[in-house]
Amino acid sequence: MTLFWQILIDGFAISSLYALGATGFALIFGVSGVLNLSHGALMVAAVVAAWAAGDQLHVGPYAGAAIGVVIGFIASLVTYFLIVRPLQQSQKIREEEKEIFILTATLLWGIMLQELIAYLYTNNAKTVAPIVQGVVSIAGVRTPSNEIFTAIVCWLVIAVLWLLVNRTRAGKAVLAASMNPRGVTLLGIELSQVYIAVWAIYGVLVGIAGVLLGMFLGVSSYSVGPLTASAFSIVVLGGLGSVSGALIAAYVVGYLETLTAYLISPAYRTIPALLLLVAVMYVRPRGLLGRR
Amino acid sequence: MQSASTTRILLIALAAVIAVSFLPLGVSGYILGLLTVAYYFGVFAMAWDLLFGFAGEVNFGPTFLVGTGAYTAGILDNLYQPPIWLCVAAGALAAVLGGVVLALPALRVRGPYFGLTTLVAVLMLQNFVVVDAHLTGGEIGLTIPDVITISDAVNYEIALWFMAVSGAILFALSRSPVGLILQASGQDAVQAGALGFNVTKHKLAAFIISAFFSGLAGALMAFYLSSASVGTFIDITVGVQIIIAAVIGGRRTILGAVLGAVFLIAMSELLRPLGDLSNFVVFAMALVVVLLFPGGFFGLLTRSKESG
Amino acid sequence: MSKSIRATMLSAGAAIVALTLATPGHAQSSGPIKIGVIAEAQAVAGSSIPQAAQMAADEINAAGGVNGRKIEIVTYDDHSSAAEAVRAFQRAANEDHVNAVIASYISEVVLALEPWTGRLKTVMVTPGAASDVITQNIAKDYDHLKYTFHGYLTSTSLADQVCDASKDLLVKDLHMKSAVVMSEDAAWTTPLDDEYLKCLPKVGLKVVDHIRFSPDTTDFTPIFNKIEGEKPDVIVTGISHVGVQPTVQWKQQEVPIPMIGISSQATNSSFWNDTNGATEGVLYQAVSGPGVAVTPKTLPFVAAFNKRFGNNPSYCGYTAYDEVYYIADAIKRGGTDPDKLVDALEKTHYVGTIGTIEFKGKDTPNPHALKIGGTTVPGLMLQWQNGKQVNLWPASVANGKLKFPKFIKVGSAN
Amino acid sequence: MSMAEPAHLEVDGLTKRFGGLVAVKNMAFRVRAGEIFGLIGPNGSGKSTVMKLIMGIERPDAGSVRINGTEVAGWPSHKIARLGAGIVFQHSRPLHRQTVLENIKLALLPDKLTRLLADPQTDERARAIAARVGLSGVLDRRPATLPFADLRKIEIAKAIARNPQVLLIDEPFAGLTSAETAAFSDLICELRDDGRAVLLVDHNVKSVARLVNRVLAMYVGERIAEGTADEVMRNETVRRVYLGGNIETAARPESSFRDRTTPFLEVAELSVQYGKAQALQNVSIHVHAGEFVSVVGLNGAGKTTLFNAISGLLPYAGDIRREGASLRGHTAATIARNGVVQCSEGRNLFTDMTVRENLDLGGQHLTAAESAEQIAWLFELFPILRERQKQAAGTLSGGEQQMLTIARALMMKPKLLILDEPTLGLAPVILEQISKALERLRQTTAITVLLGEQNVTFALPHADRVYVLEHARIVWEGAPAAFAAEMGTGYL
Repeated sequence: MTLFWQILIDGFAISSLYALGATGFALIFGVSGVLNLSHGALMVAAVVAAWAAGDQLHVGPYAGAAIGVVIGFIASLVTYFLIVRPLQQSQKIREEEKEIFILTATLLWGIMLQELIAYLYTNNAKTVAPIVQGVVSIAGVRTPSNEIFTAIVCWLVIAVLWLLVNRTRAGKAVLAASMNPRGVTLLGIELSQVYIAVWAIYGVLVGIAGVLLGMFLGVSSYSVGPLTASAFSIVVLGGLGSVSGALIAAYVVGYLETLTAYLISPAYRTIPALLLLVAVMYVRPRGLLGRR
Repeated sequence: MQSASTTRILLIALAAVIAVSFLPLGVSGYILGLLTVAYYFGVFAMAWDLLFGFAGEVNFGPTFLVGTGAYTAGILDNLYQPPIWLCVAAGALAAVLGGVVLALPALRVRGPYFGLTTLVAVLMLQNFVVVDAHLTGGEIGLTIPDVITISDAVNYEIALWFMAVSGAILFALSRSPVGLILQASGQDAVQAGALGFNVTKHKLAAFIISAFFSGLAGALMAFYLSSASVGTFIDITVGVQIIIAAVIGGRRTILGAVLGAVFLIAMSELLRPLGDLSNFVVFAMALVVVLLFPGGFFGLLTRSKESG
Repeated sequence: MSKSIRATMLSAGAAIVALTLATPGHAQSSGPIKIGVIAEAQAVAGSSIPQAAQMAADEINAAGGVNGRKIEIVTYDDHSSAAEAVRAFQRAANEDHVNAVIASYISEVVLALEPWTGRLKTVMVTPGAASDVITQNIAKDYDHLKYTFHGYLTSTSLADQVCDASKDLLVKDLHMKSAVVMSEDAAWTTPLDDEYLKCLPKVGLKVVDHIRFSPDTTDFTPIFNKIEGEKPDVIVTGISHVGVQPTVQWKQQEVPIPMIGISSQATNSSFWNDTNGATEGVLYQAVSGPGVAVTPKTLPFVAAFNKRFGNNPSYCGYTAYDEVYYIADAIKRGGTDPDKLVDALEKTHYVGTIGTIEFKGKDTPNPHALKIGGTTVPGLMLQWQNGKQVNLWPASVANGKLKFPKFIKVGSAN
Repeated sequence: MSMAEPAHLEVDGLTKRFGGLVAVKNMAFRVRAGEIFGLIGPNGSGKSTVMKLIMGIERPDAGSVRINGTEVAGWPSHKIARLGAGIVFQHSRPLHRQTVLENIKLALLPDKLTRLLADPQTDERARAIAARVGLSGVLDRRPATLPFADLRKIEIAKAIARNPQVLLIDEPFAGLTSAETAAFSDLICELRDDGRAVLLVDHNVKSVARLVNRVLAMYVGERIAEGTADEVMRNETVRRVYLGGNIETAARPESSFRDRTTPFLEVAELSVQYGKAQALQNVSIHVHAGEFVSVVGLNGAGKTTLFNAISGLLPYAGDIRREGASLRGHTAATIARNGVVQCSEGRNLFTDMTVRENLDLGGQHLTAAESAEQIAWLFELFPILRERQKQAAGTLSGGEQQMLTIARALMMKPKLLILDEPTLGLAPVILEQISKALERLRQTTAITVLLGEQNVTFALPHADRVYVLEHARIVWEGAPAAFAAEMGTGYL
């Protein structure tokens, strides 16, 4: 019985984290049609920044976390202005080839960041000083408070994002752009500004997700690839461009992994999720809630 | 005139190959070692270019094919020590099977979705290698008892001529009728079908050919290094290097891929003084090429001919 | 098109020429003695190796060098990849003509290099790899592999030391009865775990479970929960590639069971910051430690290293430092001819920072492995206590008392 | 049917559904050897779908397609092609890196993996085909360097390379000059004279009248008439679909508008290129403040291009002035914000949002109060939208979606409202409603409207002035009343 609660609780925490990470990824794809393969690198950058702030500037956990988020934010905008936008506006590249170019370029960019991080701070795993310490007992399961904190923050952020998108004019514009960019332009809204806004939001999400991950599990520069892949697969599983789909998929994957880790072996943790992904892509290529 | 220029290019390439085949006389063993690796990378990249540049399939998992070849050969040698050529053949064969497996989704799902399936394929292989450490040597690597030879010169010549032959075959193929049909299918499958071409058949063939050369090269390289590791054959970073080599060399040119590969290896060597930063700089350079010269080296050199 | 192609080939040629220029000239026997150092500089354990080696070289050169010849350290980064290590080794042997190589703390890498030592007739000493297979191979094919020396403890010896320490610290003093073995899945832990399973029961710790996890595990919650379910008195670890994450999560979940054993990353002084102090209370084996005078040379070395690089050396730092010294010593006695050098190294009797270095003979099951225990390499058991690495065992060189963070319930089983 | 002389192409009961909508319903016709058959219908009538179904690019839901008596319905297209069917796509995508000759050779290659060297005849045959379609001069050029007409010729050459018995041609003359059109027609006739069965698909009878033996007219998936060109042109239903019945107009004389010297909108010598295709050529129109101007033209004539140019959505040569000030350099969004608002052909609704949300987005730049007031007024204009407020735009019927599009545009309080094909694919009943709404708009407000239509019934009644756009040029300008008399027949 405790095992059941064990799985339920751990699964929830990790899934929430996945959800937050994937939401941003889904958002920029939905709105600007970009699959950002430097996703994982941006998250790791945020973690390492938060860690370094604590380790070297000796700031408190709160300041550390804040710095991590800021770095995530900056990194995201740099990615957009340095990599994505030039390619989108390039005259030299044929339209039908831009997708592959953006994929390749962001992939490259991600690896550059990975190398840089490894160079500056070695590729040993880094963990961010947790904001909340200690453990509490839920249904007889000794649970780190940090785990609960992680889940709560994830959901707060997702909720705020939801409100932002559904309850504000600017947010509505973003949502509209994801459904029909041309329509947005015809209503006198500058798409370019919408894109910048989205990448800014994405940066904050990545920053927060990264810092939480750093507090919860910790990451190393090796995590860059796996983090991108997991976000990518969750988003595809949920349906490219569908944020709600991504949320659901995040929990499917999160629990699948936790179940595997507990019931079979931690070594096989990621495999069932990958198999599921492949299966879904055969049966229903547009994902669980895919629009396109 | 097409065929004329094809043979011409092949002749020039052949001349270049013969020229560099004399390097062992003047160049140190270490440089030869570097070039040996560069040549195998060249084959990986050429095989990738056949898939992407011609069949139009965005394959993020070149290392899935390469790794399958390398590890199959390596494990086989580790377990039973059969003759090396047998291990290599087995590697190539396994890669071909891998190619077919990879092709199945490609014929169903498109664009980023297929890109992801290939990515997943790599992760699966990586998982397998790490999890079955007793068989594969885990995440650090598999030690292969036998080597083809320890002579740098011989290894170099093997790699060089293997690359030359594969290159010639792939290049000729890309310029052959089949290559044309592949390009047509990659560019507009509907139209190709309406012209009476069985797109599925041709794409499958492209996957098999690409896989064959990737696997063969992977197996040979594994025996050259007498070790196989995730970090050398499977890791996504390696896959990216292969793609970069092909892209900066010039997509749809096959031979450009070799230039790209040599460039990458040469750079990381010339930048050795930078220490750990060298990789970073190399990737930065590649990024600049991607951003500013989408045509790649080959594209730059043949710009005059390519007005479209 | 042809013109452009020719240009293409030219540029390719240019790259190759550039390469050729990039290679240094040959080293003459009268020139400096060259020692290659192959390690991953981006890893905590690895980064100490070139640093310590350079220190030793500088000291020797300051003291007039070896037979008047200076020692030159040539470093290569292998990013802990077997293939890159092989490339580096080839460069060292064929290109830079080094006289000996100090290579890697990762068994798989060393195992990949081992055949090359024979092929290229170049002496290699490893400062940190542990797998017994390295030396077992030498026994199998001495004539080819005799150029390999194991400058660090074998996994088996490591396990034995952990068992002995556990006996004194946990069984005698705390009456612990049961243990769970938790190791990363890697070449070096295979013999380690085998030995754990043998020696732990002997010292009175019943092994209730044996867990091997993949080195790229990130979430250890399930593992710790499983272990806790089995209610052992102690977790006996074998971790090197991982370190930060299991330690941090152990603390975060307040797993009430102490950890003892091999935790290579814990030997490094930066581990406290890397884990934000989560390592408090972790017990780890090491060949030496800060403030522990294993030999008269230990403390001065640590002090000098700290002064020069701003942190304490990792376990590989000590061994690499010693290795440069006894390689130099062997060259002094046997010259630089590979085979003579091997003979000289086999006769090594050198008091270093981790103890007295002597290699087991060619007729033992582990030729060229370090002799351990007693007068040779005693080995230590240290514990992280509020930011400091405190030595608890053996009592002769102990400089602190065992104490656990409060979430640890000693003897939670009974 | 007589075994003596079988039809090359026989289509029976052919039906295709896309989700709910029936794109092709129970279509049946025969095309015999040495015959040119015209399949015409306005956009969205399903004619292109029929072609795809024949070629196996889409799978039919029901019905049969026989080529020389062989049932091919549901076959993959490469098999159908090899059986003797060829298609000329409207949009050509040649291989960019290959020469014209190679592009033609491609079509001559066997579907074999074993064939690594093209056999020598291929070259001669390719050259022969090139000569026939008139590409001999440019064999070694790359497609990107060729004029649009030559690109079309490459497509034809590829299609006939396999010597198909049945040849399908989609919009043969789209984007061609009249000279090129003539040359192209001759080529098609030759192909017919070889004894092939040729199927031409186009918007209207006129463009293919000279060539076809028989014509079948489609409207929203169904056959509405079949016969000779004249018969079809005389057919009542066809006339209603294209021209509508007799129209009463309510034009105001141009002199009645105050801004005669500098009209509100002035388009001068506007030209637009799509790659090689000339989409607009020296088009000049003007619209006075408060005026209602209709631009009548078939699909592909260039209406949408004209409007997108005005909205700043694509690059153009020439000048577009609003109240005398050039709009060049303004972003599309700015132009829209400043009151030149377009209801585009595709509608561009936010389908997953509710009707209300769509309207609110239109009112982005208004204060809450203004927008509420505006919405109230719009619900007056389109009562149905009030009922549908909470419904997702995507779930509305075509007509309702069109109304929403217009309403959303009106939320921006436009000075000039551009309506592009509001009637596209709508049932006559709906047209009535929209038509009435426009009428009220015209009477109750001082709004200026620029309407683009192929459906004359809808375009004329409200118009003060009418332009006719044909093959990228303005060919007629005048009062709506004069239209039927001067342009009517030619327009069919």
